Amino acid sequence: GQIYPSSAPAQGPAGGVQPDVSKVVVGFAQQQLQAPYFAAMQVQSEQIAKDKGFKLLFQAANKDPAIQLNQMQAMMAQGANVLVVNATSVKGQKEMMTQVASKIPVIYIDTGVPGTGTTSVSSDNLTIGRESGKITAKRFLDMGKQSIKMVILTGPATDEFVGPNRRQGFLDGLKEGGLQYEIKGEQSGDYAQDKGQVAAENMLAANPDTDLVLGLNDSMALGGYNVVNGKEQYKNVYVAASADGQKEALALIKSGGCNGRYISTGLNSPSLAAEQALGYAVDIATGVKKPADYPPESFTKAVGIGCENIDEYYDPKSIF
Amino acid sequence: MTTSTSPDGRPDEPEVLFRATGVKKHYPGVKALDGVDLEGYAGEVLAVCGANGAGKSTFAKLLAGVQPLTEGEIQIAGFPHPVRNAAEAEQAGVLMMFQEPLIIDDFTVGENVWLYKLREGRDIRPWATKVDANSDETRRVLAKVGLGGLRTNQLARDLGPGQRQMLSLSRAEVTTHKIMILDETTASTSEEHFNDILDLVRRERGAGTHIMFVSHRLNEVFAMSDRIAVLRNGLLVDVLKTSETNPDEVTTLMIGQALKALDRPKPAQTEGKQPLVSVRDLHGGTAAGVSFDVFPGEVVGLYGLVGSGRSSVGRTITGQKKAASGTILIRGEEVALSSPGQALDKSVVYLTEDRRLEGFVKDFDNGENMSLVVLPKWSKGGVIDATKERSRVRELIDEFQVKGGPKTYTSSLSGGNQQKVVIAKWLESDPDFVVLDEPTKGIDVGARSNIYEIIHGVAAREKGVLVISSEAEELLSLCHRILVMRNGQIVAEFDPAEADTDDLIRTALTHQD
Amino acid sequence: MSATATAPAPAPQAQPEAQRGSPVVGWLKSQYALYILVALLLVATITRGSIFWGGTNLTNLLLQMSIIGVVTLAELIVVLTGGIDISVGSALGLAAVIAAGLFGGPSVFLGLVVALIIGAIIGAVNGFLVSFRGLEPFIVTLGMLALARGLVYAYGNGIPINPTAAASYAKLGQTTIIGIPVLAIIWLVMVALIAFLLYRTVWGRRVYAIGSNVEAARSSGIPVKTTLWSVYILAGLLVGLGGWMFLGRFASGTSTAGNLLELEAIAAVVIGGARLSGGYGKVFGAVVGTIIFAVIANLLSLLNVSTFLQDAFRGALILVAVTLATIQFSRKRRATAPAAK
Amino acid sequence: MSATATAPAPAPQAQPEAQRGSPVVGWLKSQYALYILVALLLVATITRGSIFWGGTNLTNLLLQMSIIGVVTLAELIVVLTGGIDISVGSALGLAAVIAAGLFGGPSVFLGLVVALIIGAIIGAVNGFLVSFRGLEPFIVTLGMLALARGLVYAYGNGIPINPTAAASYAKLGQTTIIGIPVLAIIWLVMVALIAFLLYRTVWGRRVYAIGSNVEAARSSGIPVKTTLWSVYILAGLLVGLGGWMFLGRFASGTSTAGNLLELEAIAAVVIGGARLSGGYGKVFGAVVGTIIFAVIANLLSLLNVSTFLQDAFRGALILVAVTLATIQFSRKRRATAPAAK
Ligand SMILES: Nc1ncnc2c1ncn2[C@@H]1O[C@H](COP(=O)(O)OP(=O)(O)OP(=O)(O)O)[C@@H](O)[C@H]1O
Ligand SMILES: Nc1ncnc2c1ncn2[C@@H]1O[C@H](COP(=O)(O)OP(=O)(O)OP(=O)(O)O)[C@@H](O)[C@H]1O
Ligand SMILES: [Mg+2]
Ligand SMILES: [Mg+2]
Repeated sequence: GQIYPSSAPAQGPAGGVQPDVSKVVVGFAQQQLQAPYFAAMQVQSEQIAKDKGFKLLFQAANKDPAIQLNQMQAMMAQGANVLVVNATSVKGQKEMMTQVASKIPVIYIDTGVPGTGTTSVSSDNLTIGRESGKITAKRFLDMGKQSIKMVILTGPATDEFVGPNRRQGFLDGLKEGGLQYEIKGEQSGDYAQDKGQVAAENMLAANPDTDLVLGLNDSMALGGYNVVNGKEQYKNVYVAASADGQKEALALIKSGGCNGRYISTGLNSPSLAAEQALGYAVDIATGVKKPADYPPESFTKAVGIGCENIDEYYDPKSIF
Repeated sequence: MTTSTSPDGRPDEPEVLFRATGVKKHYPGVKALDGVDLEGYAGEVLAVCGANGAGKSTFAKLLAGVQPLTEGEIQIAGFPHPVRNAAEAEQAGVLMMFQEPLIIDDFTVGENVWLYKLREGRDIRPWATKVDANSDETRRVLAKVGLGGLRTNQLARDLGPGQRQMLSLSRAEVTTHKIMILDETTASTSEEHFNDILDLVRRERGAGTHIMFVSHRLNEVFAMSDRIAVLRNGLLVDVLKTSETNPDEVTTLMIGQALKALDRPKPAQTEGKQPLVSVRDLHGGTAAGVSFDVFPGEVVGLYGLVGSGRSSVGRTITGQKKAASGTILIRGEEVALSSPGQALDKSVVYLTEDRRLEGFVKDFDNGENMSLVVLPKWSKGGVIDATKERSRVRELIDEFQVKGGPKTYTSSLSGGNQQKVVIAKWLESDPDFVVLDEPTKGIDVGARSNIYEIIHGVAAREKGVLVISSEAEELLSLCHRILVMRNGQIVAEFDPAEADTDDLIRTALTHQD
Repeated sequence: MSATATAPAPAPQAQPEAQRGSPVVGWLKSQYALYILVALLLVATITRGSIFWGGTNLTNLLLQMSIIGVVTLAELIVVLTGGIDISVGSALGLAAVIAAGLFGGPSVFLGLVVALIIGAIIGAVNGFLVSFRGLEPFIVTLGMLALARGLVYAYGNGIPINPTAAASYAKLGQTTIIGIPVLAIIWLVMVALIAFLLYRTVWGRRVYAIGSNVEAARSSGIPVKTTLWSVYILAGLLVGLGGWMFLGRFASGTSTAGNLLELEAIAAVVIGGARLSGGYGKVFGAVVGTIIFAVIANLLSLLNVSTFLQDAFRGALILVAVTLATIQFSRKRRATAPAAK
Repeated sequence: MSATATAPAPAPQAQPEAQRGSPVVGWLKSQYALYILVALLLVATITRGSIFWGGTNLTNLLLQMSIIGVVTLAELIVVLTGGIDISVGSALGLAAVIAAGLFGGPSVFLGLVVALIIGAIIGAVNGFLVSFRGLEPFIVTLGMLALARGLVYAYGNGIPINPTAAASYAKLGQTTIIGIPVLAIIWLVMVALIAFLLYRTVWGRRVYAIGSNVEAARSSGIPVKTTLWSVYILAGLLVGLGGWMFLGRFASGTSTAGNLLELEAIAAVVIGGARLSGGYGKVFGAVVGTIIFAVIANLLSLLNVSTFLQDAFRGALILVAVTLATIQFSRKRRATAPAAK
C-alpha cells in the first residue's frame, strides 16, 4: 500500500472546510527557536491565534527536517486543517513536502520549498540585504572612504538559502551605493551572538585593518559589536547586519546616531510575516479562499534601517 | 588427557614437555627473572617455590605466553617454534590457572566452564553455542571440582573467591592440554577443595600432563609434587626431587635461612576482662545464628569450609555488609555498623579475602594505598601532610618487608607483596578490633612469621583480633582460641594447645545435625 | 585492570538478580523499561487516546522509530563490548548524503550498496583505532563525529542532495505491506538478525565475554581484537542501512541528517537496561528503549506541549523514569544481600 | 563487576609505568598531549605566526579558553570518579540565563551568586541520582541536558536575556590585569584550586580512589556516596561560575549559551590523558587539552578555513592526534610488557 497515494497538492483544507473560525486548527511548524527572530514569530502567532480565535499548534524542529516531518505528521494526526511551515531545508524537503502537501494545504513562511505547497510568504532576503547595504555604503562614502575591507559572519553550513541571499543582497547594495569592498574573511557564527563574537574576534585579529564586520543577522552583528566596542585598536571598525531588525540592534543604531558604530540592518519583521501567513491559513480553512487563489510567492515589506529612518522602526517595548 | 607416556605415572625416561633456556624477564627497574633454565616432563608435578616476588608467577606467565620474554626462549614439545603469545601457547597445549582466577561475571557458571569453546581456531562452531552450558556433562565437571552444589545457570558474579578459583579450575576437565599451570590455586581454598585439586592433579598426571604447581603451602607441595624448583630473586636456585628433600631444606633455599618452628601461642589472659566484642545470634549472608566473644589481647581463629559462613560473619560485624538480625556489642555497648566508614569510626576494620576486588586501588602506588585508611589522621583540615605520609610509608614498607618502593604501583607487585600492602593499610589505622580474612593468602613462609608477629603485636596492645583462615595449621600456631563454623553456625571451640589439624578438619566436615 | 568503576554503585540493570528464581517472574521484575513504556502508553491513552491509537499516528510512530531503531541496534552491540559510539548520527548523515549524491543517486539499490559501504568504512576505521590501537572509543568516535559531519557539509556545501531517484526513494518510504511501512519491516528484520547473532552464535557470546571481562576473554583464547573490530564494522553497516532508510523516508540527503541521533541511541540502549561498561544488555531492552523515546516525542507533539518546554519535559521524563526504576530496584535489593560485593 | 573493558587494551595513559623511573623523563614521555599542542603551535607559527602570536590574538585565545577551561575542570573531576557529565553545557546556559534574568540582573555580584546557586542545584541533583540512587551518570546527565536546555528556552522564550547590568558585565569581560583578562585569571585560579584539592587533600585522594576501584574505596571506609555527591556539586559550582563568566564575556544570556560545550569538555579531558573509566587523569592534562581545542578553533578561524570544512578538520585532527599518541606508546610498550597487569 501507499501512505500518500497522490502527489497533487491538496485543493481544500484537511478535514473539510470549517466555516466556524473557533473550530479551525492551524499547525505552525517552525524550523527552530535558537534565534530571537523565530522565537518572536511564535509569540506573535500565539497572539494572532488568540485574537482571531482559532486553535494554533506550534512546534519547532531544531533545524532538522527529520524532526520537522514528525511534527507535521503529529499536527495532521491532531486534525490540523492547514499547515504553516517555516521549512528547514529548501532543497532537502521537496519529496517530503510534496507528500505532506498532498493531504493538507501548506503555507510557507520565511523559508519555502519551491514547487510544493500552496503559497509562500517570505521576506525578500535579497532586497532587504541590498537596502541595508546601500545605507552602509552611503555611510562609508560620507566618511570619505571609497573602498573598505570587510569580514562576514555567516550562518552555519546548513544555511542553504536565507544566508547566501542576505549576503549577496548586502554586497550588491554596497556596489550599488558606489563602495568598493574586499572580503578578508568569512566565518560561521551560527546566527548566535556568542558564536558570532568569537568568530569576529578571530577574524579581526587576523585582519586588524578591517573596516566593517557584517553579520547576516543582528545577533551575530551584536556579537561583533561587543568585540569592537570600547577597544582602542578597533576604533575604526564598524558593524552592520544585512537583515533582522532585532531590538538591541535598533537601540544601538538609535543611540549611536549617524556617527554610531552599528551602521545598518534590514527589516525582517517576524510579525508582518506571521500575520500574513496565518491570515491565508484561516481564509483557506474557513473556505473564504481556495488554495488555488494564491500566487506561489508573496513578499513582506523590505527596507533597510539606518540612523535616518530608525525612529520609524524602533519600539523599545517590542519583544523582538 | 592427551599424551600418554606414563605407564605407572612416573616416567623413567622422562619426556620433555617444555624446555626453558636462559629465560629473562625484566620490568622497568625490576629483574623479575634473570636467566632461568628449567625443563618440565610429562606425567610429573613440578612444584615451584620461592619467596614473594621471587618470580614464580612471572615464569608461569611466560610459559603460558601471556607475557613476552625479555631474553631466552621456551620450547614446547610438538610446537615448531617458541611460543610468542597466549594463543600460540594454547595451541601448544598450555593451560594456565591464574593466581586471580579469570571468570566472566556476566556469564553463568555453565558458560564459564565451556569458555574455551569460544576461542579462535578450529573449535569455532559458528551457529551453535549454549549446547553444553546446562548439560549433565557440565554438572559432572563441576562436581569433580567440588562445585556440585552450584546451579549451572547461576551467574558467576555471585560466587565467592574460593568458588571462583574452583570454577576456573573446572576448565581443566574440558580442555585438552599437555601442560597445566596452577598458580596459587590453593591459596583461597580450604582442605576440602584441596582434595578435589589433588584428585584432579592425580588424574592429569596419570594422563601424562605436566603440572606446574605454585604454592606457599609446603605441606601441599610435599603432598603433591615430584620435583621442586626453588626460585630466589629471579634466579633458579635448585631443582630437588621431592622424595629426597624436606621442608626445612626447601625453606632454607627459598629464603636463605632455616625457619624456626613456630610455637603455639601462650593462652591469653582474659579472666575478669570485659569482652571487647560480643556477637549475639547474628544472621546475615550465610551466617545463621552466630554468637561469640573476643576479649582484649586475644587472637581468635575462625575455621570452616568454604561457604560455611566465616566471611559472612567477618563482614557483618565490621559493617561491610548489613546484618539481617542479631546484636553486636563493642565494649558492652550495642552498635549498628551499617558501613565500613562507621565501623572505622568505631575502630573496627576488616581485611578482605578478595584482594582483587576490594583490597587495593589499582591506580595507586604503595604509599597511596597504605595511607588510604589513615589519611585523615595524617592531614590537617583535610590537607595532607606530605612529609609525614612519605616517612611513615617508608617505615611501613620496611616493617612489612614489601618488595617495592613507595612509588611502585601496587598492582605491579607480586600477589604476596600486594597482600602485605593491604595488611599494612589496615593495621596502620591502629584498630581496636580487626577481622583478618585469609590474611596470609599468597604470603611466603618467611614473611608469614613476620606477619604473625605483627598480629600478636596488635593483640598485645589489648586489641582484639579475629583471624579467618582455611589453613588449620595456621590458626593453630597463631590463635589463642579457635572457633569452627559449619553451615553458618559455630559448632565447636578449641584450645590450640590441645587440638591438632585433624580435629579441626573433622569438626568442620562432620554432619552431626 | 581489576574492578570497574563506571558507576559508583552498580546501576540497576548492572545488578542482575542474585538468584535467577522463577524465570518468568524474574524476567518481568527486571523489565522496568517495559513498565515505563506501559506507563507512557497509559498516559497517551488517557490524554490523547483516539488520536494516539489512530491508524495514521501508529504508522507515523512506526516510521519515526524505524531509523533510530536500526541505529540503536548498532549502538547496542558497541555498548555490549564496553565501548560507545557517538559517531552514529554523523555516519548516518554521511552515508545518506553520499548515497544520494554518488553518480547522481540514480537507483535505490545502488544507494543501498553505497550507504552500506560508507557505513562499513566508518565502522572499520572506528573499530580499527579502538581494537588495534587501543584508543578510548569515546574520543575516537568523537573525532569521527566531527569528521563525518564535516564531510557531510563539504560534500554538498551544506545544501541537501536530492538523488535522481528521489521519487523512487519517496515511494519506498511510504510503501506499506499489510499496513506496516517497509521501513519498519526492515527495522524488525534487523532486530531479529542482531538478536540471532548475539544470542545464538559464538560471535555473540564473544561480544558479551569481551564486554564483561576482557582479560578473561583474551586468556580464554577469544580473538578479542578481531571480534571488537567486527562489532564496529557491523555497527557501521547498520548505521549505513539507517542512512539509506533516511533517504527512503525523506528522499533527500540533508546535511542535518542524523544530527544528535547518537544521544538518543545511547539513551535508548541504556534505558533498555544495557550497562555502559559492557557485558550486559538485551536486544529486547534496546527495542523497548527505542519505542519509549519515539512515544515520548510523539506524545509531546500530540499534546502540543510548547516547543520551549518539550526539551524540559523530555529531560524530566528521563530523570523520573530512571529514578523510579531504582526505587523498585532498591526494594528488591534490600530483600537480598545489600552490601555484598 | 570484575574487569573493566572500556577499552580493549588499556589506553596509553591507562598504563602507568610499573616503576615511576626517572621522574622527568617519565613525565615527559607520557605528556603526548603536550606534543600535540607543540605541533599545533608550530603549525600556527608557520602559517600565521605574526598574527597568531600577536597580543590581540593571544588575549582572544585566553578569553576563548577561559570559560571552556572552567567547564573542563568540572568535567575532569567527574571523569576522575568514573562518571561523565554531559549536562555541563546546558547547565552553564541555565546558570547564565537565570543570572541575567533574575530580578532583572541588576548587579554583577548578584549574578555570580545566582549562577553559582543554579550550578550547585543542578550538580546536586545529578550527584544525588548518581551516588545515592546508583544511576548511570550518562543517562542522568542526559536527562539533565535536555531538562536544563528546555528550561533555558522556556525562561526567555528563546529570546536572549540582557541583564540590566549588561554594561558592567561587558566591562568585566574586557578588563585586564597586567595584560591578562580577568576571566582568564579566574580560570587560572580555578585550575590552581582544583589542583590543590585533588593533589593535596584527603578529598582529592578519595576521588581518585573511588574512580579507580570503588569497592576498595568503600571497604576502606571512604564515604563513597557523599564524596561522589560533593564531586558533582563542585562540578556544578564550576559550571555555574562558567555561566557567570559567559555573561561577563557576551553580556547577554542567549538561549544557545553553552551548547555542545559538553563534547568539547570531555574531549579536552580525554585528550589531556584522563581515563573515562575513572581513577586516572591530571589537571595539567586537562589544561593542555583545553588549550589544544582552543588553538585548533582559533587556527581554523585565522586560516579562514571554510565553514564547511572546519568540522572535518577538527575531527581529523582529533583522530590523528590520538592515533599518533598510540604509535609513540606502542613503541614504548614493545620495550616493556604488553599484557602486563
Ligand atoms: N606488570 C609488572 N610490572 C612491573 N613489575 C612486575 C610486574 N609483574 C611482576 N612484577 C615484579 O616482578 C617480580 C616477580 O613477581 P612475581 O609475580 O613473579 O612473583 P611471585 O614469585 O609470583 O610472588 P608471589 O609469591 O608473591 O605471588 C616482583 O618483584 C614484581 O613486583
Ligand atoms: N546470600 C549471599 N548473597 C551474596 N553473597 C553472599 C551471600 N552470602 C555470602 N556471600 C558472599 O560470598 C562469599 C562467601 O562467604 P561465606 O560466608 O558464604 O563463606 P566462607 O566461609 O567465608 O567461605 P570462603 O572461604 O569461600 O570465603 C563472601 O564473600 C560473602 O560475602
Ligand atoms: Mg605470584
Ligand atoms: Mg571467606
